Amino acid sequence: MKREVPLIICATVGIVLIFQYFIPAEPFGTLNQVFSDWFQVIGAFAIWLGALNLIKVSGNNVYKKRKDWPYSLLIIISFFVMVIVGFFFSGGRRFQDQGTAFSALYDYVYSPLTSMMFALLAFYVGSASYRAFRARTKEATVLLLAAFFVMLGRVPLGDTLTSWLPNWLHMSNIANWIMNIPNTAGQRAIMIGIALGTVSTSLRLILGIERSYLGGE
Amino acid sequence: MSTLGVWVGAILTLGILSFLYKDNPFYKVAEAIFLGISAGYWFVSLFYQSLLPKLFDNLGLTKLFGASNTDGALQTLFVQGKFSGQLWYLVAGALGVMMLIRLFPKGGWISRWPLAFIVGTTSGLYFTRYLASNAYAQISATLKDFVVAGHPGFLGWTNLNNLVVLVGVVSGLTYFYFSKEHKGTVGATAKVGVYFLMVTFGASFGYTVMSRMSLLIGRLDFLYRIWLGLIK
Amino acid sequence: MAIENKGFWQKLMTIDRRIIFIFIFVAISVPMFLKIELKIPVSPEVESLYQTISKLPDGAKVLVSLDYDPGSEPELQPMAETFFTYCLQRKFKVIVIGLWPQGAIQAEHARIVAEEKVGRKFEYGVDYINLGYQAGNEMVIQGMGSSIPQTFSVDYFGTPTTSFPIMQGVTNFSNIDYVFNLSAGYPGTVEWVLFAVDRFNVILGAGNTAVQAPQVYPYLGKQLKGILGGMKGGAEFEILTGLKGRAVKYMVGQTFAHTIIVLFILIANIAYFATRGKEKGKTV
Amino acid sequence: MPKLFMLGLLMALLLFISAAAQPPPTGNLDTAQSASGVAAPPKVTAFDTPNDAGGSITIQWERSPDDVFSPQDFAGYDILKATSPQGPFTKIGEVPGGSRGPDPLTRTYMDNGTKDGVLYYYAVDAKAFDGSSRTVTSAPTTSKEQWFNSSQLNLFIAVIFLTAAILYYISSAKAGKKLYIRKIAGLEAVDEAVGRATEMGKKIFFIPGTQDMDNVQTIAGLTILGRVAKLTAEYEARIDVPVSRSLVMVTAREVVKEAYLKAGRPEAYTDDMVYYLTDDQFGYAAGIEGMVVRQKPATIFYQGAFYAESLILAETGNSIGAIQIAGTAMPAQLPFFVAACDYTLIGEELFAASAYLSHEPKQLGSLKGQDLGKLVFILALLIGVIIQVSGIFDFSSLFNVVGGGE
Repeated sequence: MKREVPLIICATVGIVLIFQYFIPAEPFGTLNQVFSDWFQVIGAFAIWLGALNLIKVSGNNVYKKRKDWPYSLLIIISFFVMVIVGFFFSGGRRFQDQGTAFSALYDYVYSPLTSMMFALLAFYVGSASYRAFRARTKEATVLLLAAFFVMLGRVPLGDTLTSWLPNWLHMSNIANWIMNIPNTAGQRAIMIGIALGTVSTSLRLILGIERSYLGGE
Repeated sequence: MSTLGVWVGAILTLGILSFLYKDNPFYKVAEAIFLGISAGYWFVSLFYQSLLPKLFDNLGLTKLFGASNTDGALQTLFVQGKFSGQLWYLVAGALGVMMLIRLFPKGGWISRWPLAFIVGTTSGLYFTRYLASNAYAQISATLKDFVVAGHPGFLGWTNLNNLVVLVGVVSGLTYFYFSKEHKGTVGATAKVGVYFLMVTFGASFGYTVMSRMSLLIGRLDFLYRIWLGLIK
Repeated sequence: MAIENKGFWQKLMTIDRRIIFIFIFVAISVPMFLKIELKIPVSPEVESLYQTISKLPDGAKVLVSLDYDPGSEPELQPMAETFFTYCLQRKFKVIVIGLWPQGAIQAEHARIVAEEKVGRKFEYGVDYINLGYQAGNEMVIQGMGSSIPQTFSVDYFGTPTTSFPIMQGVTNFSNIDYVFNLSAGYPGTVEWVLFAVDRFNVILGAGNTAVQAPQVYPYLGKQLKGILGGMKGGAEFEILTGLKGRAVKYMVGQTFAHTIIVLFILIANIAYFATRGKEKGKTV
Repeated sequence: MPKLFMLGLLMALLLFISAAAQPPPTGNLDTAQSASGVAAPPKVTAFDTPNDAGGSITIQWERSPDDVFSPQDFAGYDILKATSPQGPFTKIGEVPGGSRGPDPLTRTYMDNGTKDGVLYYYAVDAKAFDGSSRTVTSAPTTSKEQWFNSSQLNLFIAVIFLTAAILYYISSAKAGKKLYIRKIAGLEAVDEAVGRATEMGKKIFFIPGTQDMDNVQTIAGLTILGRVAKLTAEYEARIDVPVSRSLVMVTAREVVKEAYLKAGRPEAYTDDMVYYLTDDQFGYAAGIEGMVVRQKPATIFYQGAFYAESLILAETGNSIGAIQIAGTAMPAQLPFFVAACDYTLIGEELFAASAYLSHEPKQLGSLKGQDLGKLVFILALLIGVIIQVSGIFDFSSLFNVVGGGE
């Protein structure tokens, strides 16, 4: 029961979904949609597990007065503020509309945090390229050159530097060529490889060959 | 934007920014608020965007509690006496509840059923989807732009470029060939493939730099223009 | 002298990353306070997008899908603003949707900017409608392929979709002349290509964050008629449409920061070769 | 080897047949009646929309000669439907004038509101601003559902072929056939990385991507987690798995528990090893960033699906000098991992990792099957380009996935 049933569920669902791709007739046509709805429902239940875990871990820190415990307390407080505001003070289903308390928290707290975190990448891109783009090996040199040309080609400076050359050698054209030709080729090789890797992983899962996700016993 | 809101936003922004210097209490506050608020945000969103419309609406629970006017499976079954496909969403509800049984020490194993369902769905969908869009579509795209022999431009730039792409794809795929040692012809081809991959990585990286800079521009624009009013 | 040199280069090799951070910060900050304008050449993929929309007849029905959130605003919002302004000028009928929850709000922001620029408003329900967000990612696109009014039964403000004049005669993609997609990831342009272009033959143009763009490049041509890649793409689009806006302005800071990074890579490599040459006793 | 070639050729042949087997649309024609100055569409056909679940009929017509590119004179088409040729016809939709679509001469409209088995007649009105002209289909059309989407036949063949190949190699591997697997640099380093963490008495972080269980990469990442966790159990190192999805948390716990059981140290496992932070991409990144600088793990694994947070994570890890082994099939994020990590599994290598680490015959067999698929695709490209260039037929169309069902 503990392992057989899950394996049967996985195999059935997987095979049905592969077939639905080729069978237009009902119910196969809509199964895709139904299953993805179910997935979302399960995910929405599961977030209870995640949220409780977050509170448990943070709560433990506070309770045992571990190092930095006040921050753990702050995690718990902000979580409950958001949840209580979302469920009780923001008009139910249309909680995301402009003007609700939830959307105010979103706009003034969540959004600046997420945008700034994202923007940190501007700095990290700088430090990563300074450190990593060194012509240590032939491969690294190729990587470096491609990055160099594309970077310069993306700003007007690149063209200014190469304006004395014939048009097709202008930096922006070289950058476009790199993007369109060798970059596309590499992307495609990666994509086709991924497709095959996905196919065989999926197949192993459907056939129950790969079953570590089910745990032991 | 309200002034208070802008100030809160600006202070939190600076909190995150301060991490670049080093880890500090200011960042820790911003981080803790971020973790709590975002976990709460997703908790609420998933309820309203998944649980409510996908499960409770379909089953008719929302109507039962007067939160909606649309009939669900319960209404069609008991009021109209008809079977509706929405009733199948009971299965989804059951699988969801099985997930929660994990909270009880002895019930962990039952959550493997919904897990198996999810893994099965993912495998089934990705199997064909990736084959179609990642493998077939890319092979077709690699071949379809070749100019046919005898047509004008057969020996032109287009075909040369197409040939470069073809060489790149074939050699790149060779690099991903696992069950043969990479030496001799295979090794040489795989080597060419590695160079193509390196160009791809370099180019993608270089291309991305711009985008990351613009994110920072957006944030600094917020700080200088909206918060401090230093620029128009 | 030689010894001093070696020490200098070696220091450069292991420079504290915070120094790089300061340079980037300054490079982006300073130009924001200056008034400079750059000459920006137009790339073929932007040209192709512009050609496609400029050939649409006046009054064409255009579907705009905004699939991003505030995180990608600096890059994509200027594109949305310019596109809406262009639509308003050309009297296109605009149907807005979002595959990301925040897309609908972004659209409203962009619409207001566009209306201020042109000095005329979209008549809601006649030349413009916001159908809001719909959960389901590519399933939404697939659903629209069979019926748009069924997939979006009410608009963003909760009014039944079919009650608006703009939606008369719109059943599915066959009644849409052009689809414009602004995308910052999944679901986005790739899904539009796979599910709308490949299955329903829509004509698609897209604006992408610079990160997303390389992944979309392989579809350029038959499947995708033009890409606006990152802020530069946005700036080029502003130039082609003659509607210079934020993207053109921000490009200065971009260029500065970009140049700084290129210089840093150069310095790092010079330092690398200088120290390596010294160590091995030869100049490479 | 000859066997492989035979298989490849067989595959190519099957593909060829499948392309040839695409049925042309059948339908019926039309009578035109002109009522005003505007010319009616010359030819209207209606046919059951192919490869669908029924309930849809496609109407196709040639453009009216007056439908030229000037919307001032031509107001588009109305599509009408009736159950008898005499009418009454009711309007079901309209299509604007002007050229668009892949074929500028013909226009199509899909009526998705038909009942299977009912006979319908369709009319198309070409409209000018002063009147319209109508063309009616001459014979009735009905819609029906199909049980096989013939336009996907080429893909179906690949599904069958790959499944067969993978199953074949799995069974031959199980029968004892030795299968070779090439070196994968990132995975060679796993032992060393875990060992170093043990020596230094520091933690190992394992980040299984930021996507949910509906992404195969996440599952592949968790499979690798299983192997890494087994190592940490054997070395008695401490592993932390902070995750950003609840379902991933649940699965990862099962995986780690199983690994500790297999390593013979079930008592060393606790649920606290795997914990949830937040579903939010950057909230998660902020949390990890803080944890990494404060706890200074010796080794960090990133295995799974990543978006923009990849570089935030990898740069922070790099700044504290951790050994970092990344692996993802997200093409856009690969460059960042390559730049900031010590080792990176590129694309398909992520999926090959579990076979490499376990060396189980079943896993190696499926990898071999995967390679055979690759070989066939390479052959298809090489043979294809010759056929394509020689102009015999459009070889690339064998791989078309355009115009699928639903």
